[in-house]
Amino acid sequence: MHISDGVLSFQVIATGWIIALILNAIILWRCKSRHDMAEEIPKISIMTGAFFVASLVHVSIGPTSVHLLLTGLLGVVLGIMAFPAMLVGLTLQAFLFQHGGITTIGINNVMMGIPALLAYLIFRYGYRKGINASVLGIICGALGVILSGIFLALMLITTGEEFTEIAYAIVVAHIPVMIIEGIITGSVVTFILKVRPELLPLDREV
Amino acid sequence: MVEAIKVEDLNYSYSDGTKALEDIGLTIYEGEKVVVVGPNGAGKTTFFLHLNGTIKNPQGDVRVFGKRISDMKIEDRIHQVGVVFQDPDDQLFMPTVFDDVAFGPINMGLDEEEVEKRVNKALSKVGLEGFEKKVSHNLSYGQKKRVALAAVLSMEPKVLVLDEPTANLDPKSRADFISLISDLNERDGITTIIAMHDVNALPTLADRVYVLNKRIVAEGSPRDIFSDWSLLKDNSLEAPDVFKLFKVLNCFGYSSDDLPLSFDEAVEVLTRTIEGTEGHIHLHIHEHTHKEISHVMDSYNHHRNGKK
Amino acid sequence: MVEAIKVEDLNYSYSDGTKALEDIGLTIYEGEKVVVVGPNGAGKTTFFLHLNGTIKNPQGDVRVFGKRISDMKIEDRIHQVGVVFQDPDDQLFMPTVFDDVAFGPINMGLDEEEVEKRVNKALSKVGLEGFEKKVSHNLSYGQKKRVALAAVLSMEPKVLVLDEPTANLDPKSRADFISLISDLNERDGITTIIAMHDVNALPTLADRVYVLNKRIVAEGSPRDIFSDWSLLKDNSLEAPDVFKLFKVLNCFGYSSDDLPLSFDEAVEVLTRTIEGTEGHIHLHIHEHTHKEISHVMDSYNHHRNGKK
Amino acid sequence: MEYPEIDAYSSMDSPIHRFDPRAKIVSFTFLIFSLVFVNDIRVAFSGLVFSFFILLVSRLPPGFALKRIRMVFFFLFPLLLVMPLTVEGREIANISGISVTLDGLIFASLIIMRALAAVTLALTMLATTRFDMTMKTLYALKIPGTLVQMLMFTYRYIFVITDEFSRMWESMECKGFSLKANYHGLSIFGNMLGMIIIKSYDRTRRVYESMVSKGYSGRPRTLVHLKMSAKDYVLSTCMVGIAIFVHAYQFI
Ligand SMILES: Nc1ncnc2c1ncn2[C@@H]1O[C@H](COP(=O)(O)OP(=O)(O)OP(=O)(O)O)[C@@H](O)[C@H]1O
Ligand SMILES: Nc1ncnc2c1ncn2[C@@H]1O[C@H](COP(=O)(O)OP(=O)(O)OP(=O)(O)O)[C@@H](O)[C@H]1O
Ligand SMILES: [Mg+2]
Ligand SMILES: [Mg+2]
Repeated sequence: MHISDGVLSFQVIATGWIIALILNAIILWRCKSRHDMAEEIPKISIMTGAFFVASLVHVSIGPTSVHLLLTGLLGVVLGIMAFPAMLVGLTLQAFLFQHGGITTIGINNVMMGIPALLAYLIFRYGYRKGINASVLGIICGALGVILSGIFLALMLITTGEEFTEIAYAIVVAHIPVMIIEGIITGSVVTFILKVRPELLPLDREV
Repeated sequence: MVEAIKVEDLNYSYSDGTKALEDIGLTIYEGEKVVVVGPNGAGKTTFFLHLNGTIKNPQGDVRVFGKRISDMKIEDRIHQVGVVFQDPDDQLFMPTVFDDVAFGPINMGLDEEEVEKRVNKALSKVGLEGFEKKVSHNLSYGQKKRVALAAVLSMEPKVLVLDEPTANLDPKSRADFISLISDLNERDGITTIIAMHDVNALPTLADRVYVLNKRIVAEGSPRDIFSDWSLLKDNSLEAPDVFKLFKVLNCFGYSSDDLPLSFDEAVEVLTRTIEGTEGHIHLHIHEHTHKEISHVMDSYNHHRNGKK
Repeated sequence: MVEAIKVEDLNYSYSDGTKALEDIGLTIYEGEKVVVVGPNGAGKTTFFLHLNGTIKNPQGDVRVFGKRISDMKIEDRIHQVGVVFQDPDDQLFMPTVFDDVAFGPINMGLDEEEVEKRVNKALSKVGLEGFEKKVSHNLSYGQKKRVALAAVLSMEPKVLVLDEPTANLDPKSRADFISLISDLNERDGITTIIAMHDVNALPTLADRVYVLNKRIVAEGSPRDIFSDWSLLKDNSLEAPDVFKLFKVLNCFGYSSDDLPLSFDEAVEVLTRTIEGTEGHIHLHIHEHTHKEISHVMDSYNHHRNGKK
Repeated sequence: MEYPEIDAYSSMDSPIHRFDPRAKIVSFTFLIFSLVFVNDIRVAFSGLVFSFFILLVSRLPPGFALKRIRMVFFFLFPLLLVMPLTVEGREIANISGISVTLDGLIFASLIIMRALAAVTLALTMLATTRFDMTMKTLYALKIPGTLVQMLMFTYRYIFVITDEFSRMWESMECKGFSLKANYHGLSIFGNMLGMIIIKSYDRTRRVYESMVSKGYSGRPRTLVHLKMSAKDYVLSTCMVGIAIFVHAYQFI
């Protein structure tokens, strides 16, 4: 569901790159100062690989099929590292499959990375407040999708008012995906909590 | 005899063009235990994918108890053939052991009570009663292998297909697993088809052996296969150590037509032969002994000479 | 003799509380070949993690050629000890074979020319000249194992540590890999430390064996270890088939003190014994033969009786 | 599940294949960035024609290229149906009260042409170089080493995890499971995904261990041999020139 080359205006693309580069730089710098990068790099890479593969799965609903975004789940599992992970994933997707585009890697990174970060914050906050993790998973999964959809719509409208109707349609089209990802994310979180709880950012420092 | 599995003119190529199977034809009868051997990349795993319906439209004819596998309903198919893959981690994806073992029966549409009965039965078959609540991922490797087997046994298949059942197991778990599988064959009458590299364990698990190397290269009893050293050489195989040793004893004048393949059989054969020859056997060096021995060594140790 | 590896009072617990190693103490001399055996979960892999610096502050004393491993610089450490883990997919993380094999030398800070020389040398040692440009996922399992070994050999370590080198290999690749490792030990003088479950391959790869089961349970020559059947039983081990068979031959009146452990050795020992006893050996059944045989069978086939 | 095989034809030979990877990446990227912001439909069309020309020169098999280019077209095709109806402007037809506008049609075509030109160029750039070389070139072009390493490792493990995923999928299917968009199906799929995540997480530790035993400390170090020739300079100057010209011609 990333946006391809040639659609968005110069201003939107440029803003996207600027935000993406700044955020990535801050996050990586922060990570370098707190963790051993030798340990973090293989970790992020392999997890990104796992998400990359999982997002190639198509779920058929009626006559069409949707492929998964997994923004919310990525945030819940990787924490703030979800943002650079998304950059790597999107770059590979553009390079290997020509999904999305090359000029839009920055804006796509923002569009999917920020919902991932929000999902992470909500998950952590909610868990500390004692909300059931599976419910939180459902919320974060659903939120990740719909926020990405709304961001996408906003960017289209910013590019030109020609896109208004299409933007609305895109948000509506995201609703089934939102439900699907909510259920999947809820079940992944429940599973991980049972089998390998230390993988979730329950009380991990950022 | 009832034909459990019948395959004719089966071909398969992966999407990248790798030809994995060529003109495979074989028949396995009900109650048999068959082992498929062949080098790495011979197509054993690919062949097994045809038996469980993963490959949906086989280029060739694959029949299970007379029915084409592509025409069978899923529920029927999994009741006929159960496949246990090599890596148990690939097969355990549910939170608890119970859920994993119940997965197949639930997909078969059985009712709750029946599902539970099956899970208990399958777990007790593999010796893991009381493990229902455990998290599969935290078990030892050998235990995971058993759970993976139980998860297939719970569907009560008539044919059990196992890919490398003994790999990575410690010697005790290996021995346990081998006796578990032969029990399933001998006591419960399940037809077993096994792919493996472990030639020392093979004789216990095989009435009949197929050598696969893209095509079916040979078929026969373990003894036939292991006696044909050029076949072994061409297909990167070896004979069991016990068998090779008796070949050498033969050179020293021990004469017996049925050379044993495993330790247990060796003890039996030795006892029988010695009793049969009025209580003793002579081993001695005669004129040709050395030549014969080096011939045996050369034939069977072919792999060792390659790189030196 | 130079002490290549010296470990004293080593303990290790995983963060979840699993105690994996207890009071490990051992010494391995330069040029030795040592095998570590033990059941699944015995701590073999955990022990090896101490030799490559993954575990940064060992609770105990781990010395390599006299220096504490935690005090060594990375470049020095990897020049002394190279570890090849079990799953080659965990060790080939670069895009091409060349990059993987060059990874260590580049990290050692060598210049480009030297790196290339080392890559070529390492690849030719494992018999994969010309594979530089290949991508790992296009290789067979056996080839991946070789690349993983080459990626460690290119650092020219004095001590080579291998975790389950023969698992999942077909018989030919297994035999090739075994002779490759013993060549490295015998020709290049590399000290080798190996963990494995494959008892039939063990004798070729071991001068000395440690039995690990959280603690060091026993130490000795392969022959000592395999003769102690209660030790084997307690640690889920087995003896090689050839060795067991000679135990049985002993009951039939074959008498030799050094029982062979592998096929090659067996041929040698047989020839020697028969030549030594004026050209023949008598195998016969005497009064106690049957009792002795069933004793041997019970001792060594302990695992088989468990579940029946 | 299929492997990503973007560089399946990178061992062929053509002027584009021989183009120095650094110069290739810089000039193609420059051209792509230039063409996606073109506002004149005639220029966009010329850009599209030029990118097809480059694709032809590269001798990549048409089937391989079209399969990938087609994807983008399908993705954007709805614009061609919707925009003439929603964008205001000169009416060219009127279907039962709904007006179809020329402006909408032109705008949608412009977007599609820009997108097709970009994807054609990107495809040609990536498919004519071995993918490992592309990544190393990024490093040579001073893209931060941390990111390039993450790209390399991720790329490698995509294959490993794809295999793992397929094996798990096979074993689920052979127990009678098929993925449908209902609660049961999705939650089982969630379990499987959870397992993939946990296994990958465990793998990260093992990979880290094996990296450490090869002296890895997080610093990127790669060997790349690249040498620019006169031909490379000429070709990249041409492409960059075109990229500038499509925006600057109005001022000349
Ligand atoms: N997904 C795939 N795509 C392309 N080629 C494949 C794929 N899986 C396997 N192959 C190739 O098909 C051939 C047969 O592989 P297969 O895994 O069936 O062999 P095998 O006999 O099971 O080997 P092993 O003993 O190593 O398990 C090999 O050449 C392998 O490289
Ligand atoms: N990351 C980990 N966290 C917690 N426990 C672990 C971890 N890795 C291993 N263990 C446990 O530590 C013990 C020793 O494991 P280890 O992998 O060293 O055994 P091993 O001798 O290599 O076994 P195998 O023969 O199966 O390879 C086992 O009980 C295992 O379950
Ligand atoms: Mg296989
Ligand atoms: Mg281990």
